[in-house]
Amino acid sequence: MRELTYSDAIREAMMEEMRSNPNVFLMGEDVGVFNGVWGVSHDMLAEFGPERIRDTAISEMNIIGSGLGAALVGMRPIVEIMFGDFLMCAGDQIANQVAKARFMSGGKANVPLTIRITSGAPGSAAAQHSQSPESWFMNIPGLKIVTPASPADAKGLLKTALRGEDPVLFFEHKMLYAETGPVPEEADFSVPFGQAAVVREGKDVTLIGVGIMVKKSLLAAEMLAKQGIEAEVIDPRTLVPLDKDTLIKSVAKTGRVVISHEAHRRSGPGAEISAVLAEDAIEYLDGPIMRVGAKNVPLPYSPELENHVLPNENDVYEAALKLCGRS
Amino acid sequence: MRELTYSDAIREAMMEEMRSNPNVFLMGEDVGVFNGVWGVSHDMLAEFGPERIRDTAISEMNIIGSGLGAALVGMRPIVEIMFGDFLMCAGDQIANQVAKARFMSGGKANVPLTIRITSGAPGSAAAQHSQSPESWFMNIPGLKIVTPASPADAKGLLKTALRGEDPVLFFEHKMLYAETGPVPEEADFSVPFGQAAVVREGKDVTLIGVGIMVKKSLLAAEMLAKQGIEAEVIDPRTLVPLDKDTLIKSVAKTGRVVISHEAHRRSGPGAEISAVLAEDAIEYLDGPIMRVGAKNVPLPYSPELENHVLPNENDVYEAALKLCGRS
Amino acid sequence: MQTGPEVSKYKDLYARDLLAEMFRRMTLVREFELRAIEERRGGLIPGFIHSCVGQEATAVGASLALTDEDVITSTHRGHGHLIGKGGDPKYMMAELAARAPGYCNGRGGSLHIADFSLGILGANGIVGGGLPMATGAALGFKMRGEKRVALSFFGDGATNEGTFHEAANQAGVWKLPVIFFCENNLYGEGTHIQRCTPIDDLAIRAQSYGFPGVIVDGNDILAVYEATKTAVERAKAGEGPTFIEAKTYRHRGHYEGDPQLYRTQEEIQSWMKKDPIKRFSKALMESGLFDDGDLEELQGSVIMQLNEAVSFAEKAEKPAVEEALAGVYADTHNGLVF
Amino acid sequence: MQTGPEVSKYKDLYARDLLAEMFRRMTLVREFELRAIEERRGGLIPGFIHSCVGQEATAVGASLALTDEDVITSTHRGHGHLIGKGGDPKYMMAELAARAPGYCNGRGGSLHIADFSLGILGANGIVGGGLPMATGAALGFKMRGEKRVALSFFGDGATNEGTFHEAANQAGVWKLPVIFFCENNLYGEGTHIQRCTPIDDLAIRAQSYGFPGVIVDGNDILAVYEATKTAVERAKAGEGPTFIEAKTYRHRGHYEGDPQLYRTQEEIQSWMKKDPIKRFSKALMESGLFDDGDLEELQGSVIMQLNEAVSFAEKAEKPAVEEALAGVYADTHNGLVF
Ligand SMILES: Cc1ncc(C[n+]2csc(CCOP(=O)(O)OP(=O)(O)O)c2C)c(N)n1
Ligand SMILES: Cc1ncc(C[n+]2csc(CCOP(=O)(O)OP(=O)(O)O)c2C)c(N)n1
Ligand SMILES: [Mg+2]
Ligand SMILES: [Mg+2]
Repeated sequence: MRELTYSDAIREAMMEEMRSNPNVFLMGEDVGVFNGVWGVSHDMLAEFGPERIRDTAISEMNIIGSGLGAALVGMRPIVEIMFGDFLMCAGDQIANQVAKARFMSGGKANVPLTIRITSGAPGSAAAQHSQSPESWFMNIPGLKIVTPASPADAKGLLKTALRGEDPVLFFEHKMLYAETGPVPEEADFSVPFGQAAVVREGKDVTLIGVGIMVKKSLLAAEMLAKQGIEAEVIDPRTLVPLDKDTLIKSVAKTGRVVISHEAHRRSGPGAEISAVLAEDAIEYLDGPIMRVGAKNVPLPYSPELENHVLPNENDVYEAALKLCGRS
Repeated sequence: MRELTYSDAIREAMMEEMRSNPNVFLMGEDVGVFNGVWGVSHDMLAEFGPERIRDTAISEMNIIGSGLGAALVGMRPIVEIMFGDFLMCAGDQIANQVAKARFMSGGKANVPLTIRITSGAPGSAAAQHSQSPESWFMNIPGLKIVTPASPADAKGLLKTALRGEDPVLFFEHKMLYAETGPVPEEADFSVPFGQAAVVREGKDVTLIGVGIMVKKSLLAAEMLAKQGIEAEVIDPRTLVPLDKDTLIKSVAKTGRVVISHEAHRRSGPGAEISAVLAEDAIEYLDGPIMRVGAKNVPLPYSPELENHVLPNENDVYEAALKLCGRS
Repeated sequence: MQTGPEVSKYKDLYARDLLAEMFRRMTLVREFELRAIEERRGGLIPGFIHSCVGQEATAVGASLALTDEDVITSTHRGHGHLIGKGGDPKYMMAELAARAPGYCNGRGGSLHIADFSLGILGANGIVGGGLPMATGAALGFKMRGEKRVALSFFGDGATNEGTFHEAANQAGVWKLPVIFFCENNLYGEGTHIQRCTPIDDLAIRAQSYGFPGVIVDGNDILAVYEATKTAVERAKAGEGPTFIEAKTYRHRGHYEGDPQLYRTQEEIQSWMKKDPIKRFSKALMESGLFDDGDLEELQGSVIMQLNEAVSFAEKAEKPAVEEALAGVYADTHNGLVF
Repeated sequence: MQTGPEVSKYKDLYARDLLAEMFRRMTLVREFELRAIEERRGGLIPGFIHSCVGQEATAVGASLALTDEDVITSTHRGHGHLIGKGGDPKYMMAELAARAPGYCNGRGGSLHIADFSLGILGANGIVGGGLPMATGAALGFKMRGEKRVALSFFGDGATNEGTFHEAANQAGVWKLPVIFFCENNLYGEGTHIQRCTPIDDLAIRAQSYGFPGVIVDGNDILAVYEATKTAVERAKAGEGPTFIEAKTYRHRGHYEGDPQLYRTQEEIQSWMKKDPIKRFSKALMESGLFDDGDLEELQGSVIMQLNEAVSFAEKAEKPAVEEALAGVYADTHNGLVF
């Protein structure tokens, strides 16, 4: 299969949908002339023109809110929030307008709005440009929350988002943009929401990773393998909807689980996943449900401090080792 | 001991601090002439005048952000967000400015800012006036999050907030305002952060309630008592900091736990509490960690639908009964 | 401040039907509010009511200048806008009564009524919340080359929200077919405009966004209608947004039950004298186009319509409890999102 | 557009020391930026740099019009503001190098430098994020009856954020001693002001908030200084805020590494000719108050200071890893908040 970067996989999904549906368009800060600050939408302006690749003012509330308005009259907007850290600049539009429009109207509002958001620490970008906001809106019913971890999933999940009728928060990890991987070429390729991927099979411990921590969980699994521990690595892919069954099935098999994400530990996505397992899978567990995440400290600028605060494969490895009674 | 309403207990804490410290002041939408939409600040304008009881424009970002600015130059502002639902109108100011000011400045910024927020469903107020946003900012390091459940705690915790040097999100449940209870009269009465209250002792099951669910957990405990089940009811009182020890100690004794809050179940405060217990107390557990919360649906207007979505004492009772193998 | 045409010009300028419809809708709004308040006291309606009594000319005048293809976003004080835009009092009353056939199946209530088939994108519980939505709808129309406009209603208080600023700016840049219609009723809840806004005329705010701001007498339905018509034409000609500030007043409290400590009886009384419906009926009669009997007949038809609306609401079924979970998503992925 | 006084008037209007300090600080800002960029390439500095090369006159001119008691809020492009307000390049460089003695102990970096002892409430990574903060500081001063002002720096792009609108409105209502200082450098990242703002002069936005808006040539340090002085006096006299729009330009990319696809070399070159430092030195020499040698000496002292700053940063210790957890709260309740 041909290989694409995560970034180009996202771009390809957008371009395909824009080619096939005139109502799809992209709007955000510097997505056009600047090619997007992360380069994801490079040269899309040349193909689609400024009507469909819209550079906006620096006005996050209006970006999100007018995405909603356009969706309500039949468009299918993709809007970009340059850094996930700025998501709360538009917090109310997301929580009170976008998420609730359908329900409040008695199910009549259609909200095919995809909000693309970068997340994660790109290195020494400090506290306001490094956050992983995946869980900030998980308490708000009405949104779907997607965290692709590979180029194929990035494309496939984005296709599902763009073809659906509900608002989606689509989190792209900055440090995954340059990762390459095979991406199916079929025009109808998509990845459904609510289906976790078992990215490595194992029987001794389940490593559930969110976003970039899938990659790090795989690294941890290799390290564990050297210790004779077979880790199963699972990527939920979508946090809402959450594929509980796949998670529970794995835990039922291994009896041990380490959940990891780059978001802060407290009330990160892992809190919900852990709570789901503690509710529905506790009988299978041979030990505590371990969470690995950034320490509960704003992201520091200093590389050393930042490294100390961010979670990595070692943290997953050690948590798993401990769970398996080996540390 | 004299009795006060929850509302008047909050008012008394504000008035005492304003009398003793000229830098304390109150600012928000309609807190003055209107007496506060919930009446909490009634007649405070008469005593303190419009300089210290400040009616603002309808501008939540500026309310929070200028609270921060005033705090940075030595004031001790109390700012009010009329409905917790509007919190995300100022989301970025809370998450990126208020919470991080101290850390980003190398620990130098002092942020004695108390943000008073109403929470909860007052009945048929629908999806944008009924939410319980306690967990929305739990993932953001730098904030303290307080959920008083009784008049005494409302006063005592607010005093701690107003005398501290850190930003506090202080959640007042609308349906508790009229509740009365004994409140100590001593001027120096306060309730420390990070100390859960065991509001009822029991040995069979632990009911952890947040905010108004403390009251409902107590009702559930009475119902359980009739079935011969002795429930211990615990109020964490502050979600950040969280008094893990008291929670774990109780669970170690009872082996069973039901966590409840009015916030939606998914990623509500209970997710974090459950995850903490699943990490640190799983060995004591004789069954799943149960969560009771609002269903994952925006709050409906219809009283019948709303009742169906909101959690109540029966939900707690039934979860506990099930845990105890009695249903 | 723009005012409407002289009475004597009515004949030449307007079709009699249009004038009748203006009167009928304003009366329908007024009577709807009064009836809803009554039914709330009687227990039929469980939630808050923010009535727009006194502001009928803005709601109806602006809405009647739109076509069915145009859309509006509304506010917490939205009943007038909805009726103005053609909303059916029957489904509105049923919604207020939290019944299944209500506009939102009882899920939304007064603050969230929407009817996409009529171009009503929704009332809103968030002050200033609907402004970006209107801008976005206008963007959609413009991109598809449709000759449609979006009109956003909001209050004086809402002009201090950041959403107003961001929406107006972007609309100005893209010359979107959107009308920012501000009902300046002097108060945001209990706060007089002079205590929260440092200028006398909100219309000057339009200068910041490169489009015209006009001031109209909001109790003069023809002035409102004319100003909105002009704005609609401008928008449809691709010339971009217009800000309309309509000066008006709400006769009743911010919500029912408001003790109104923040204003005097004199002030209220002085505005009661400028009642937009009384004023319009007087003018209609002076024009010779309508007599007492004509107006009474229209009024009577309104009352009948409301009687029917109330009895429809009373008889309507309550939503089934299992339905509470429906309608959050189009696609629940086999229930996994709950 | 306001410009500074004629060269011939320098003698009468300004103390020589002040003029020298203006030149020295502008040069310090310029050289700081160039040196930081070099040290970033060399690996000493790990994070982003948004340089303000070309905008020295706004940063220094505005800051020198303030006293030590006054405060500023700054932006992502903040080095000039910080140096203007008296920030020490040593601790700034150490912060950029992520070292323990840096202004924020290496926790904040370029985007978050603050020094409360100098009235620097902080750079900011959020566009428009510091505006409400400045309004709040000014509120504190006013409530305590202190004769101090808060000045908020922000860019043209930031004027489209809701925070700008909300802060300006409330400051106007309360007549707060705050100065809204907009550095209009024509671009917000890659977006030219004409593509995101539908007006030519941002200063007219002040009309929406009931206070004056003035336009100054932002490459003319005396014009900037004068306009700010006037605003400070107004503020301290209790007359409320002023909006100052200073028209200027950044010579380099939005951040280091920006390919600048959005503008032409011609445009850049035309602005290079208006370099605020060259312009000021020419004027200083023409005034007869300074000669080549004087300016070279000042320049030399700046280079020395920066050499020291860099070697200070190089030698400074890195923050201890355990410290990462410190400084989040004043009171950690025995570590329970972590
Ligand atoms: C974001 C937000 N802040 C505050 C409120 C509470 N609130 C509801 S209506 C209102 C006053 C609005 O004033 P205005 O915009 O003038 O409209 P009016 O009520 O006069 O029609 C306020 C403050 C809200 N609903 N949403
Ligand atoms: C809320 C927010 N949105 C977007 C950004 C990304 N961003 C950083 S600087 C910038 C441009 C700011 O333009 P302007 O205010 O004119 O300042 P300048 O860079 O020209 O000094 C943008 C969009 C941000 N940091 N914060
Ligand atoms: Mg009003
Ligand atoms: Mg700029």
